Amino acid sequence: MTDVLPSPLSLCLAVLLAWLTIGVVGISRPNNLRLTRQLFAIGAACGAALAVIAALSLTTPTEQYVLALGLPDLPFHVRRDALSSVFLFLLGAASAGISTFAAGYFREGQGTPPGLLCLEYHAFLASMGFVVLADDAYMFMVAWEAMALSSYFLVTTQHRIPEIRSAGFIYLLIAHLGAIAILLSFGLLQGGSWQFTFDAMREARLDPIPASFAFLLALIGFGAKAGLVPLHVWLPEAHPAAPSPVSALMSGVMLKTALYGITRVAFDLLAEPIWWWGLVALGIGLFTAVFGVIFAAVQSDMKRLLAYSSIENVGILFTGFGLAIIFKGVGMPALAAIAFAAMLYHATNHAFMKSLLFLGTGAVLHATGERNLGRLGGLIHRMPWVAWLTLVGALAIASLPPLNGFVSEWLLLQSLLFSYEVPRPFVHMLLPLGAALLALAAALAAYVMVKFYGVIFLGQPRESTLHRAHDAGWLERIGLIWLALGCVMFGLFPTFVLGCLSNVGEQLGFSGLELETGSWWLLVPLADREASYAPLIFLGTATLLVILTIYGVRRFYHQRVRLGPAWGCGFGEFSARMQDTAEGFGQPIRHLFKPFFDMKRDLPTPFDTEPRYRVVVGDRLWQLLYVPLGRLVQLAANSVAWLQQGRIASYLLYSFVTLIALLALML
Amino acid sequence: MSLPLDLQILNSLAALLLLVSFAMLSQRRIVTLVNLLAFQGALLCAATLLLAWRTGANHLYVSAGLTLALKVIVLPWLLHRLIRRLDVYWDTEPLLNVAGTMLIGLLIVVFSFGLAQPISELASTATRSSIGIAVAVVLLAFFTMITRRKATSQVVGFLSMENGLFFGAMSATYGMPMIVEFGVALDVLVAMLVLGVFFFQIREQFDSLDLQHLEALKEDR
Amino acid sequence: MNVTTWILQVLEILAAVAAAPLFLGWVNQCRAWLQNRNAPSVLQPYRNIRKLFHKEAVIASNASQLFRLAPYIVFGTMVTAAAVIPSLGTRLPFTRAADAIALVGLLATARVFLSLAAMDVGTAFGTLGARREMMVGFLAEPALLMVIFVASMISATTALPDISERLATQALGLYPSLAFTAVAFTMVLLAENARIPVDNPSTHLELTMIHEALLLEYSARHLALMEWASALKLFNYACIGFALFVPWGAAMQQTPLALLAAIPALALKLLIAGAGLAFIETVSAKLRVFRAPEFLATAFLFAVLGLLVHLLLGA
Amino acid sequence: MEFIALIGLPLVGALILAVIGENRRAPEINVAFSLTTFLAACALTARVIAEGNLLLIHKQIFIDAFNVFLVTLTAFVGLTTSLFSRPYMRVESEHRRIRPAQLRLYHSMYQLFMATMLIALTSNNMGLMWVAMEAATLSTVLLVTLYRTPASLEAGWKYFVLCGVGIAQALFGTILLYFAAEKILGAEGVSALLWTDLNSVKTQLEPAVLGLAFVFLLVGYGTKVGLAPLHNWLPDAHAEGPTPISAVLSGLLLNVALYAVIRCKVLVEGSLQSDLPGRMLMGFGLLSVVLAALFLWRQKDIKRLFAYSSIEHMGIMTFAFGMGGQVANFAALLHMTVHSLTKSAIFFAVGHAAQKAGSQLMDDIRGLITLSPTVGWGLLLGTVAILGIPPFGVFASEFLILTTAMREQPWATPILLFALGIAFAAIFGRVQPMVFGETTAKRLPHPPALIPVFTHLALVLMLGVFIPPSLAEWYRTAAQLIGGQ
Repeated sequence: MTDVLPSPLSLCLAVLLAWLTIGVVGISRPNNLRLTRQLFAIGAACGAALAVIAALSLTTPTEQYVLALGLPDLPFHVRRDALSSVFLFLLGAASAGISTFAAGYFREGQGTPPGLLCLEYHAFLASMGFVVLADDAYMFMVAWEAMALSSYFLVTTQHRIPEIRSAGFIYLLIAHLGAIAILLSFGLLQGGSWQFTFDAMREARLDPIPASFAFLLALIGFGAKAGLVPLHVWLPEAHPAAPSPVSALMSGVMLKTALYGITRVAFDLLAEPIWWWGLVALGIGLFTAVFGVIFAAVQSDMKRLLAYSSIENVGILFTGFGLAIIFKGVGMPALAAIAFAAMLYHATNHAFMKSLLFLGTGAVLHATGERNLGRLGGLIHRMPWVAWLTLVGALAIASLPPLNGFVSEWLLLQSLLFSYEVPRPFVHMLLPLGAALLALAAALAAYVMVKFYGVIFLGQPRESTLHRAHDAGWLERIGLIWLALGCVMFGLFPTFVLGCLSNVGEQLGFSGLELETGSWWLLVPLADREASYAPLIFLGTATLLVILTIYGVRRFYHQRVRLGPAWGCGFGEFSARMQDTAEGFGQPIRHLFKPFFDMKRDLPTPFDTEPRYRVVVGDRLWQLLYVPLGRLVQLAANSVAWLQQGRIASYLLYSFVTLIALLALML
Repeated sequence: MSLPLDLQILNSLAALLLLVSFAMLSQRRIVTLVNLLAFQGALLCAATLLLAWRTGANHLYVSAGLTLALKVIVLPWLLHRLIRRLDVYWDTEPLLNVAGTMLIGLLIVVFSFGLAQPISELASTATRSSIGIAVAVVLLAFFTMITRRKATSQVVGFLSMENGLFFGAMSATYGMPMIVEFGVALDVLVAMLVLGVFFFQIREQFDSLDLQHLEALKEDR
Repeated sequence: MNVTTWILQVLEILAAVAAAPLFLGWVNQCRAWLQNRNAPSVLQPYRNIRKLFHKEAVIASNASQLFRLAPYIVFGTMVTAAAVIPSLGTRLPFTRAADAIALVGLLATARVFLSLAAMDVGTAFGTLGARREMMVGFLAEPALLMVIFVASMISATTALPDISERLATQALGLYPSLAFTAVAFTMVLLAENARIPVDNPSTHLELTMIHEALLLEYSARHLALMEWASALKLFNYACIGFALFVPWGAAMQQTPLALLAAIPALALKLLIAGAGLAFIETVSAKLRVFRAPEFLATAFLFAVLGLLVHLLLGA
Repeated sequence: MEFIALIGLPLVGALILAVIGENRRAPEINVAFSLTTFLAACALTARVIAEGNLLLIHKQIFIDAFNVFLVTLTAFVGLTTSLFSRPYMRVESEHRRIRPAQLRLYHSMYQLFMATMLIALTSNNMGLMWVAMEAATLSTVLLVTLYRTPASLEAGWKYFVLCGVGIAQALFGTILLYFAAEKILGAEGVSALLWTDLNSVKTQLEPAVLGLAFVFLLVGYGTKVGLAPLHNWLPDAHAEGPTPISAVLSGLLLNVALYAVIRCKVLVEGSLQSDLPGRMLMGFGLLSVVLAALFLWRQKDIKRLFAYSSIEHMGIMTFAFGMGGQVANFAALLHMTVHSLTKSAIFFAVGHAAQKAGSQLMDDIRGLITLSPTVGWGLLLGTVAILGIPPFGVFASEFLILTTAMREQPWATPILLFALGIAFAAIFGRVQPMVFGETTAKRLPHPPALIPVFTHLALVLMLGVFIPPSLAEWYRTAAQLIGGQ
C-alpha cells in the first residue's frame, strides 16, 4: 500500500498488541484496582478504534503479512480480508461497550486479583483478534487455543465454587477435543501439499470425499466451540460462571469466532462447497435453535437463561450458514448471497444484543447479588437505566421490528422462503418446514424474553432486600448505552449494513446482493421480488401515531389519574409471592416439550406445614451421551490395569515375551 | 567329525554351561544355586583360558582373571555371606512347577539355537557353534529370574545372565575390547555392592527377602 | 408519490381505525342473533370506548412508566399494521413499508408489549395472562407464517399487495392449497384474537381467560385504547385474510374513485366474514388452555398440507 | 578442555560432596558444581557450533549437534534442579525425613548421576555408553530408596532389577554389534565399537546380525526409556524417590536412554536398508502413548500421574523418531527439549505442593492457588503446557509430529489424537481441583524456589511462539544427523 496511512492490517495488529500490553501492565500491579479500571477504559478505546478501522477496511483489498514468529518452516501468516474485517468490527465494537462497562464493574474480592483479571481479559480479546487474522493452520491453532485458555481462566475466576470448577473443566475439555477435530480437518485440507498456510489450502483442490470429511471435522470442531447440540453442554455451565462482562464477551464474540472458522473453511479454503453439507449444517442448526430456546424458557437462573438463548442464536447462525451452502451448491447465487449476508448480519446483531443483556444481568447481579429469577422483580423502579436499556436488548433478541434482531431474521426467512425452488427432491419440501421451525424459535425467543424481562424488572420485588438495589454507575451506563445504540442503529439502517456485507460475499465468491439502491430507507434484498422492509418508516409512523394518540387523548379528554392499590381481581391482601415465578412461567413449555427434559420434581403434599415446590430441569443428553462415554474410558482404564499387578516376575515376563516376539519378528 | 581336541573340550564346556543353567532353572535350594553360579563361573573361566591359549589373544587371559576373581570368588562369597546373614536358604515353590519349567526351557533352547544359526554361520571364530549356547544361557537365566520368588535367587539368575553374555562375547568375538570389559566388570561389582545395601534395607523393612512383600505398588487395586 | 396518494393513505388508515369497532360490533350482534339473545347495537363498541375515555384513570401505585406507555404503543402498532395491510387499495405507498413477514413481526411487537404491561403490576392474573398469551402467540406464529408462505409461493413474493394482486389477476381456478391454508388461517385468527374456542372475549373466569387477564389492571382511557387496539387487530386479521384469499374488489390503482369503489366490496367481505366468525364461535365450545396447542397444531398441519399440496400439484 | 571440565566437574563434585555432603552449605556447593558444569556445556556448545563435530581422546568421545544439544539441555536442567533441590531438601531434612548421611549420599550421587549421563551422551564408544548407562541406573537406585520406606524400597528394587536385566539385553546387543563390526573394522583397537566408524561403514554391516542386535538394544535401552510394556519400573521409581530425582529422571535420564536407542537405530537402519526398526519404534511409541493415557485415569498419587505422562510423551517422541525424516526428527528433538523443561518444572511445583500438603495423594492436595499462588500457577501452567495447549512449546512439536503423522502414517494419527484427548481429560481433571478451591492446609515458612519453574515455563512458552533461528538451525542439523532421508 503506497498511501500515507499505514495499512488497516498493521493498524489491527497494533490494536491487538496494545491489548496485550495493557494486560501486561495490569499484571505488573496485580492489586491496584484504580489502575486496572483505567486500563479497562483504555482497552475500550482500543476496541472502538479497532471497530472503526475494521469498518473502514471492509472495502479495501485483501492484505497479507508474514511475521517473524512461529515455527521455522511455518512462520505466522496474517491476512485481513473483508470477512476478517466483519468479525474484527464485531470484536471491536462489542468489546468497546463491554470494556467500558467492565471499567466500572470489577470490584475487589472477585477471587482473582484485578490485575490478573485484566491480563486474562485482554489476552482473551487479543487472541480472538488473532484467530480472525491468522492465515496458517499453526497460528490459527495457537490463537484458537490461547482464546480457549484465557477464557477458561476467566471462567474460573471464582474457583472456590465447585460448580464453577467443574464448568471450567468441561469447557476446556470440550474446547480441546474440538481443537483436535479442527487440527485433523486442517490435516485434510492441505490436500497433499503439506503446506499448512491457508493459501496452500486454497490452492489444494480436494476431491469430494476428503473435502466432505474435512468439512464435517471442521463442523464438529467449530460446532463444539459454538455450542451446537450435542456439543453444547459446556456452554450453559461456563457462560454463567464467568463474571458478566466475560460472559458477554464469550456469548457475544467468542461464539462468533467459531462461525468465522467454519465460514473460512467452507467458503474460502474449500472453495466449492457441496450442497448436502449445507443440509447437515441446516438440520443441526435448526435443532440447536429450537433446543436452545426451549431450554432457555425453563431456566430460573438469569445467566443460564441467556446462555441457552445464545445456543438458540448459534443455531440460527448455522441455519443461515447451511442455507448459504445449499444455495451456493445448487447454483442459486442471489439467494445464497442473501443467506450469507443474513448470517453475518445476525452474528453482528447477536454480538450487540447478547452483550447488552449479559451486562444488564451483571448490573442486576451487582445491585442485588441475586441470579435466581425467583428472587428478583420490580427492579424497573430501582434501576431504571439498566431496565430500559435492557428492554432494548430483550426486544431485539426477541426479533421484533424495528430493532436489529428482526432484520437478520427477516432476511433469513426471505431466503428460506424461496428455498422451495431448490432443484432437489424432498429438500425443496423440507426447507420451508425449516422456515416454520425458525419462526417457532423466534416466537419462543419472544416468550423467553418476556419471561426474562418481566420477572426481573417488572412486577413487585420478590425479596425485601431488593428495595436497596441501586442503579448502575455511569461507566456501566455508557457501556450499556453504546450497545443499545448498536441494536437500534443496526435495526434502522439495514441498507448500509447489507451494502458492506455484500462486498464480503463477493470476496468469497458469492454474487453481490441485488439491492434495490433507489431508496436508502427501503430495504429490498431481492430486486426481482417486491419483498421490502422499511424500518425507519415503521418506527417513524409508530412513534408519530403514539404521539398523536397521546396528544389526541390529552387534547380531547381530561387526564385525571388516580393512583391506587392494584386491583388483582378484587383479592383483598395480595403479596409479591402471588406473582408467577420463573418456574411458573416456564410451565407451559415444560408441559408442551416434556420429552426434551429430564425433570426432577418434588411437589408439596397437602399436609406439608410449609409446602415446598422444587423442579430441576436437566439435559437428557448428559445421560444419553456423556456419561456413557466417561464410563467407557474408565472401563478401558480398568481393563488395562491388571497389566500392572506389582509382581516383578510378571514385569520380567513382559520384557521376556517382548524380546522373544521381536526376535521372532527379526528372524 | 574330527575337531581338534581343544575345540572338543570347548564345546563340552559349553554344553556343561547349558546344563548348569538348566540345573539352576530347576534348583530351589539357594545355597546350591549360588554354588552352581560359582561352578558356571569356573566353567566360563576355563573356557576363556583355553581360548586364550588357543588364540594367543592376551587380553583373554585378563578377562579370564576377571572372571575368576569376580564370578568364581567374590560374588559367590558375597552371596553366601548374604544368605548366612539373612538366613534365606530355600526359595519357596517356584511360580511354575519343575516339569513345566523344563519344558519351556527346552523350547527356549531350541529358539535360541535357531536364533544363533545365522550368526554362527558368519562367525570366523573357532567357537562359533557355541554362540547358540550363549544365547540359550542368557534367555534361560532370564527365565529363571521370572520363575523365582526370592530376591536372592533372582540376583543369582541375573548373574548367570551376565555369565551368558560374557560367554557369548567370547565365543562370538573372543571378548570385547579391554576398556569395555573393565567397565562391565566394574558395573557388575558395583551392582553387587548396591545389592548388598539393598538386601539389608529390604530385610530391615520386611524381615524377609520374599518378593511377595514387594507387590504393593500396582495399578489394579 | 404525490400528495394525493399520501392523503389517500391517511384516509384509508383513518377509515380502518374508524371501522374496526363497527366490525367488532357486527360480530357481536351476529353472535347474539345466533344465540337468539336480543343484540346490543352495532355501535355498542363505540359507546364503550367513549365512556371509558371519559372515566378517571385508576393506576396501581406500583405500576411503572411501561404500564402507562403500553396502551399507546399497542394502539400505535395496530394502526401501523392497518396502514400496511392492503384493505382498500393495494397500490398505496405505505404498503411497501413492510411485507407479510414484517407484518407478523409487527403484531408480535404489540403482543409482547401487552404481556409486559400485564406483568408490570405484578398481580397473579396479569402474569398468568401474559404467560398464556405468549404461549398462544408462539404456537400461532409458525402456522401464520406457513399460511403466508403458501400464498407467497403461489405469487413468488412476500409483499402482501403483490400477493393479493397476483392472486386476483391470475385465472380464476380452484386452489386446494389455498383452501387448506384458508382453514389454517381462520384457526389462527380465532386464536390470535382471543375468540372461542381458544379464549372467550366475554368472560372473566380466571381459569380460562387469556386476553381479558392482560387488561385487568387497566381502566379508563388506557383500557379504551386497548379495547380499540384489539378491535383493530381483529379488523386487520380479517383484511389479511381478504388480501390472501379473496383479493377481488380491492383497488389496484391509487385513484380516489378506485378506492371509493373498493369500499362496498370490503364492507361486503367484512359482513360475511363477521357472520362466519360469529357462526364458528357459536357452534364451537371453549377449549381448555392446554387444548389450545393441539388446536393450533392442527392449524399448522393444515398450512403444511397446503404447502405440500402446492408443491405437488403446483396449484 | 571444555569437555574435561564438563565431565570432570561433576565427578569431582561427587567426590567432594561424598565427603562434606551433610554440611550446611552442601546444597550451595551442589548448585555451584551444576552451574560450572552448565557453563562448560555452553562453552562446548559454542565450540561445536564454531568448529563443527569434535572427536576427542582417541576418538572415544564424539560430539556433534545431536548430542551437544542434549548435553546443554542436561546441564541446564541439572542446574535448575539443583537450585530447586536446595530449599526442597532443606525442608525434607528439617522434617526429619532424611538423615544427614542420606543427604550426603543424595548430593554426591546427584553429581555422579549428572556425570554418568554426560558420559553416556558424549561417548563415541558404544560399550562405554553402555557402561555409563548402567552407572546412571546404579547411581540413582539408592536415591530412589532414599526415604527407606517400604514403598521406596520396592520401587528401588524394581528399578534395579528391571533396568539391570534390560541393560543386560543391551549389552548383548552391543556384543552382537561389535561382532558384526569387527568383520569390517578388525578386532584390534576399539574401532569396531566407535559409533563414528560404525556409522561410516554401516551399509556393509551384516543385516541379519544387526537386526538381532537392534532387538536386544531396543529392549534394553527401551526399558530405560520407559516404553510400554517395559515401563513398569518407571512410575514407581518416579513416585517414591525424592522429587528432584523424579525431575531429573523424567526430564533427563529418559532422554539419554532414548538418545542411545536412536544412535543404534541410525546404524541398524543403515545396514538393514529397511524401515523395520522405524516400525518397531513406532509400535512401541503408540503402545506407550495409549497405555499411559489409559493408566492416567487410575492415578491417585500426583507424582505417579506425571510419571505416566512422561511415558506418554516418551511414546510420542519414539513414534516421531520411528517415522524418521527431517520434520519428524526435528519435531521429536523439539519435543525432547520442551518435555524435559516442562516436566521438570512440573515436578518442581509438585514437590512444593506435596510438601505443603504433606502428602502426595491428590485428594489431600487442594486449593494451591490460595495456599501459595506461585506454586498453584506453576503447576497449572505446567500442566496446561504438558497437555499440549498453545501457546506453549509442547504444542509446537506435537503439531509437527501430528501433521507429519497424517502424511506418513495416516492410520496412526487418530490413535494418537484419541490418546491425547484421554490424557487431557485425565490429567487436567485431576490437577484442576488441586490448584483451585478451598484449602485447610497452612502456609509453610519456606518460600518456594520457583525461579526454576518459571524460567522453564518461560522458555517453553517462547519455543511455542518463536524458535530462534540459530536454535532451529541446530535442530535441523541434528535431525539431519539422525538420518532425515
